[in-house]
Amino acid sequence: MKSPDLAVHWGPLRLSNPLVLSSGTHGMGEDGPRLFPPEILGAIVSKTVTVDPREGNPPPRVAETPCGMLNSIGLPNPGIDAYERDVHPRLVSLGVPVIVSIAGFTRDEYRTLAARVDRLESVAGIEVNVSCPNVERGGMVAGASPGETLAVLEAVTGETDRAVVAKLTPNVTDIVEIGQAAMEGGARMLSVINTLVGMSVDVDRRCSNLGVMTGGLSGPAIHPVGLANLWKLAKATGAPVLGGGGVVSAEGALAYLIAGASAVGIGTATFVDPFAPVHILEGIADYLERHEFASVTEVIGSLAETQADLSFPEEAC
Amino acid sequence: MKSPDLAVHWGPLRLSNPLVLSSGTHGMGEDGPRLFPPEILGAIVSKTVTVDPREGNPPPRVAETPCGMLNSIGLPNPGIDAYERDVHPRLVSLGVPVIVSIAGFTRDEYRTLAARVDRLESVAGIEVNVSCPNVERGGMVAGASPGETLAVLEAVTGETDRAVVAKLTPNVTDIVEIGQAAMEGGARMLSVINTLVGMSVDVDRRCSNLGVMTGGLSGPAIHPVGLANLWKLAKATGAPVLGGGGVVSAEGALAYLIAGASAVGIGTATFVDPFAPVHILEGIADYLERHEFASVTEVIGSLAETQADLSFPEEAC
Amino acid sequence: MPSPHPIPCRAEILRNEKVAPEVYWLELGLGGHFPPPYPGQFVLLRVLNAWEPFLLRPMSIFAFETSRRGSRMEVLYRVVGRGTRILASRCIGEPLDLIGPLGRGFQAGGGRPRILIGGGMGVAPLVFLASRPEPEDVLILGCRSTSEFPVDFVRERVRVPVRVCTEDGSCGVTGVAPEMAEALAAQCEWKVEVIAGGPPAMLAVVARLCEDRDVPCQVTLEARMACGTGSCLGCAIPTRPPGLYRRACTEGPVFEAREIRWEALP
Amino acid sequence: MPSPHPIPCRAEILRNEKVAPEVYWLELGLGGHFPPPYPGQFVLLRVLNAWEPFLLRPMSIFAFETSRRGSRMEVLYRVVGRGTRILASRCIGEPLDLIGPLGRGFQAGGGRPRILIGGGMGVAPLVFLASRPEPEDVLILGCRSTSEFPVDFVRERVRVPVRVCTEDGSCGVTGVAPEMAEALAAQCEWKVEVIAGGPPAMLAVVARLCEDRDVPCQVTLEARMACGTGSCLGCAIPTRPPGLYRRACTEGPVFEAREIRWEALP
Ligand SMILES: Cc1cc2nc3c(=O)[nH]c(=O)nc-3n(C[C@H](O)[C@H](O)[C@H](O)COP(=O)(O)OP(=O)(O)OC[C@H]3O[C@@H](n4cnc5c(N)ncnc54)[C@H](O)[C@@H]3O)c2cc1C
Ligand SMILES: Cc1cc2nc3c(=O)[nH]c(=O)nc-3n(C[C@H](O)[C@H](O)[C@H](O)COP(=O)(O)OP(=O)(O)OC[C@H]3O[C@@H](n4cnc5c(N)ncnc54)[C@H](O)[C@@H]3O)c2cc1C
Ligand SMILES: Cc1cc2nc3c(=O)[nH]c(=O)nc-3n(C[C@H](O)[C@H](O)[C@H](O)COP(=O)(O)O)c2cc1C
Ligand SMILES: Cc1cc2nc3c(=O)[nH]c(=O)nc-3n(C[C@H](O)[C@H](O)[C@H](O)COP(=O)(O)O)c2cc1C
Ligand code: FES
Ligand code: FES
Repeated sequence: MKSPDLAVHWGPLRLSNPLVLSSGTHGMGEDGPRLFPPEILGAIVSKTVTVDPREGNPPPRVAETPCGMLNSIGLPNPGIDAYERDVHPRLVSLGVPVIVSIAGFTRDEYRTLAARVDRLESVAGIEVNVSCPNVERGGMVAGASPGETLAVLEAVTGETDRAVVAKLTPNVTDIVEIGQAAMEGGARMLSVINTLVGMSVDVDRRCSNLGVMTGGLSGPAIHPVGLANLWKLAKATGAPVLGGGGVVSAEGALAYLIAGASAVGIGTATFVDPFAPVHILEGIADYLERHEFASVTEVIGSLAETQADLSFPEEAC
Repeated sequence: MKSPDLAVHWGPLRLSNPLVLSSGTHGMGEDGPRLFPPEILGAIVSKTVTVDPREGNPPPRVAETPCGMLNSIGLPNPGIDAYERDVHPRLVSLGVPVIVSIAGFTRDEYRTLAARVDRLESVAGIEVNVSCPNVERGGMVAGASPGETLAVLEAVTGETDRAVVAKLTPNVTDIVEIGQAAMEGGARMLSVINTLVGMSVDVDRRCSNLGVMTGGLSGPAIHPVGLANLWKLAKATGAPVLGGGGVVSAEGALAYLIAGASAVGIGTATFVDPFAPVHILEGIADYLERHEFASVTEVIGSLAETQADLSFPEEAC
Repeated sequence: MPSPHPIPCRAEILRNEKVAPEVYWLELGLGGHFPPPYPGQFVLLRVLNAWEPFLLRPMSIFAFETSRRGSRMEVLYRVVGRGTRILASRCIGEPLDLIGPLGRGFQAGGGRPRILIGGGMGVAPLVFLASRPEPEDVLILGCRSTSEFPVDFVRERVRVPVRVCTEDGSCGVTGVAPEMAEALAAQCEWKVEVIAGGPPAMLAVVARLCEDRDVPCQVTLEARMACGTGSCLGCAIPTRPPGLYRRACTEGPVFEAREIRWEALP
Repeated sequence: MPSPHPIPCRAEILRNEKVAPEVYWLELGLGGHFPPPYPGQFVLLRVLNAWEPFLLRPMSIFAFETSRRGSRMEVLYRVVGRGTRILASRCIGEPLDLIGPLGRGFQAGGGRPRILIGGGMGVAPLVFLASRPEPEDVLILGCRSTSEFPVDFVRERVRVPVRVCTEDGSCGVTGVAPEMAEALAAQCEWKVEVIAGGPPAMLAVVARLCEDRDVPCQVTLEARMACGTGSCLGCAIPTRPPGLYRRACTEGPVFEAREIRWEALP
């Protein structure tokens, strides 16, 4: 039997397989994903880059939680100049499509970043991290408001014809509304989920376990939340959506694909199981063979929907 | 040494200790919390009751997730008439303060329920479950909108002078805004968090692991999310807030108290460790002795705040 | 027959032995305080002493014995997923937390001869029932193949006559349990009671046969469970009239077959 | 000295022995492919083969040996929380997953006599360093009390002269390690190099002493870690100039003392 075809289309991008290494989970390219062959990935998203260099938050920056972790890294990055000079070439040398993640504190910064990344070579796409506070609007995270999300995406897509992804935050009342605004603003693809806001307390010292008060929750604990967001978003918008959050196994990745994801993001898993991407890809191929699918695309969106849905909302029970 | 004083005030309520058994996690009182002495609790919140009887969602109604579970119970309950006749007396007989949880599909239903519960004897308070879809407003969950939350709380507090708690959903962009609306609407106390919306997929059968598509996530996985919500809400509103979500240990309960909770909710933990309430109360007493606190109230809100907070939002890193 | 009050309990693994390719025989030492269960009751097992896997696994009581040195309980389980795979890896001497005895077991009958029908692992609670047999009990044991199910192991554990049928003919009659039950019941002109455990599809057939002949039939059903004690309302079994659910862990797992809405089972 | 490329590896527990009230000596069999580490490097250990506890725990390499039958690694650890408590409960023969060797170890010095200063568990990487001693190395071992730390056990493991000081006088000189180091260095007119591991407060004092005398000083620092491989940017160590952070897992855990902003350490 022919081994199954793992290639997928995520919007205009063609990836050799659906596994995308998420932003912020593989350093700045200096060390890269060191423990597995990066060329097995479908794509890699750079650490989010800002206009100016940033040093990030005071330590501790990570804390363990049940089946997950909190981070308060604070977006350290060398800024777009050094990204262009040092980081991008290293990422490109890994031999997989590179998606550049950008974040601005004003619409203008997003514009600048888009224009700068547009000039780079070997850019498969631009991921817009909308979980950045807009300093002009009282520090509200852009991705928390449909209006601001629209404006940020318009700012970015006004400067580039490259494929633009909007990476959404799950810390919102209605992710569909935000996703629709991003598509209206010119995004070609969506990506869910960024981390959930969380907190951890050292009860003996009566202080946060992070150097700041709150952080972003990732890892298996959030898999059900990421999956629900992906499913709602893909279903309601029809947009090509990358689904991720808490993927640590082939089953976890397949759940996103079955629920409608065009591609699957993986991040935190690689911290605790550096070979996770290898195992996940092998597991997906196995699954396809076992279920006699010729291609992973046959699985995408294959979820059976019960008609009994939403007789009552999830959170009220 | 005198053993530490565990009594707390949660708004107008005086509880013998801060541990409150959450709504929906101890049946309808028929079997009650069967495996531990219920009288050790600070209070018990009834399963949410609606005007009419409800049978709930089709099975399966529960699914396991990493360090947690999803439920799609669907609010089965015998309706307010049978609650008054059968359930309430059984709950009262447990010998702890009973808070009655109510949910309506219209403002009028909330009004009806408030009036009915107001007439009951031995009611320590009324918890308003705002995670109920308002059928008059396109099925949006009341607790997702500050305006509707205000209206629902006004409807309830217009009918009763009893202490009213608003139990908030975490599936919102800004829980502070909702909490403030609830307090404006006449709530005397707040409670966080209800479950997070989540989903789980059976990859072999390509269907939801629940009888409906999505469910509510609870258990240790959500502890960091509940804690962040509690801390923000207590700090910003100054209201007496019960904190819960994912408490399985004394440390988990103490984290909520330290972060500012007046009382602590516990639910899912009792499914997997029926003696959890006993162990948690013992652990809190131990902690107070070890740290030489005479009373649990000294711990409430004792969290050290870093000035470095929010140099960058949690979810962007 | 009021159910005994369940307790949480730390057991010790005395045996955890493979008796068929994916089937294990677990024996637990329980100390002296475990309330003696009734046949048809079950326990919730924490497969690992940790928060992961999070939920406890329901397992029927396969055997139970009290002696001066405390009680011993047996469970027969099939490895079907993550939890049971972990359980199969646990070693003798290790502690294992459980809650039990849970649920409402088999109800005493009307004195008619009883046909116990077990399909695959569904036979587990019937083996416990058959350890306290009534005079005319017969156990029908159906499974796909002896290569998948420890037929001889189970047969040797019961003190009632056992009739075996397998789908592939590897043991006993070639066929399925309901057919065999039908033939047997017909011999007694259906003056029998039926008690059945197994896959829902098999139980539905048995239930239908019995309802048609107005024969009393008890079935033991499975459902996804969180608490096992009636608290979460998670283990809903669709019962008649439509729209009504009962809890497998509290009103069940043994139900009158005619109460079940078979078409609404997941 | 380029660091060897780290690998994930399934080790076998060969020994997990209590050597002081809360201190354990772990020995791991690694097979033949584990890259030989440098002193000062560390490994990440998965204390349980599960997703809970979620993160791996960083531990210095205490000893390492390669033979025809594969390599053996030792770790000396103190039980301080959940992860180390679970680790202490693991049994001989069980598998243990790890990643390593990680980080940048101690750097070769300028040929001056070396004073190695270990405060409590911070001595672990120095013991590995002292297993490949240079001629004039001296190890100062400071701890609160012999009742809290396995002084004799450690002393017997190294091949360099060891000076012990304890705060309660239960062994060696009564006092703290930096004082002892100061006296020793003064004897050599500070023509020494210093290499120190231990609590940050102790290291800050040592760093200060060395900076004042312009003595080269390497310190090994701890930080909360997620990935250990430079990927998460979680293990930030505040370095000079202010505002700059470096990664303990990649640029460290060994740093030049004068690079550290001691006041900004958590
Ligand atoms: C009252 C009762 C008694 C039972 N007695 C026995 C017994 O004696 N021997 C035995 O081998 N099994 C018994 N089961 C089934 C057993 O509980 C499940 O096989 C087990 O929980 C699966 O756990 P897992 O983690 O290995 O599988 P999972 O990975 O959770 O799931 C694997 C498969 O098992 C099924 N499953 C999971 N949980 C349940 C559940 N609670 N009930 C039914 N099916 C489930 C799912 O449909 C899924 O396809 C009983 C179930 C109930 C409710
Ligand atoms: C490079 C490096 C080398 C280390 N070498 C050793 C060693 O050889 N022997 C040894 O006993 N310990 C060593 N540690 C510390 C060890 O990693 C922690 O003690 C361990 O991770 C605690 O895990 P826990 O789950 O038991 O504690 P937790 O419950 O996670 O925390 C308990 C306490 O331990 C501290 N702690 C937790 N994680 C870390 C960490 N990553 N670094 C520092 N402190 C932490 C916390 O401040 C907390 O107060 C080293 C740490 C690093 C970074
Ligand atoms: C340490 C860490 C740093 C992260 N940094 C970024 C970042 O710079 N930009 C971004 O868009 N997402 C960032 N994320 C979010 C991840 O890309 C991913 O969306 C999230 O962690 C959920 O997926 P996971 O559970 O597979 O990690 C970061 C996550 C972690 C854990
Ligand atoms: C099975 C189940 C049923 C629940 N039913 C209700 C309910 O009827 N009303 C309500 O307000 N919350 C309900 N909840 C939410 C809990 O009260 C609690 O807010 C939530 O589970 C988080 O806390 P925990 O992690 O301690 O369980 C339910 C939760 C579970 C797990
Ligand atoms: S399993 Fe919770 S009510 Fe039955
Ligand atoms: S621990 Fe992840 S970068 Fe150092």
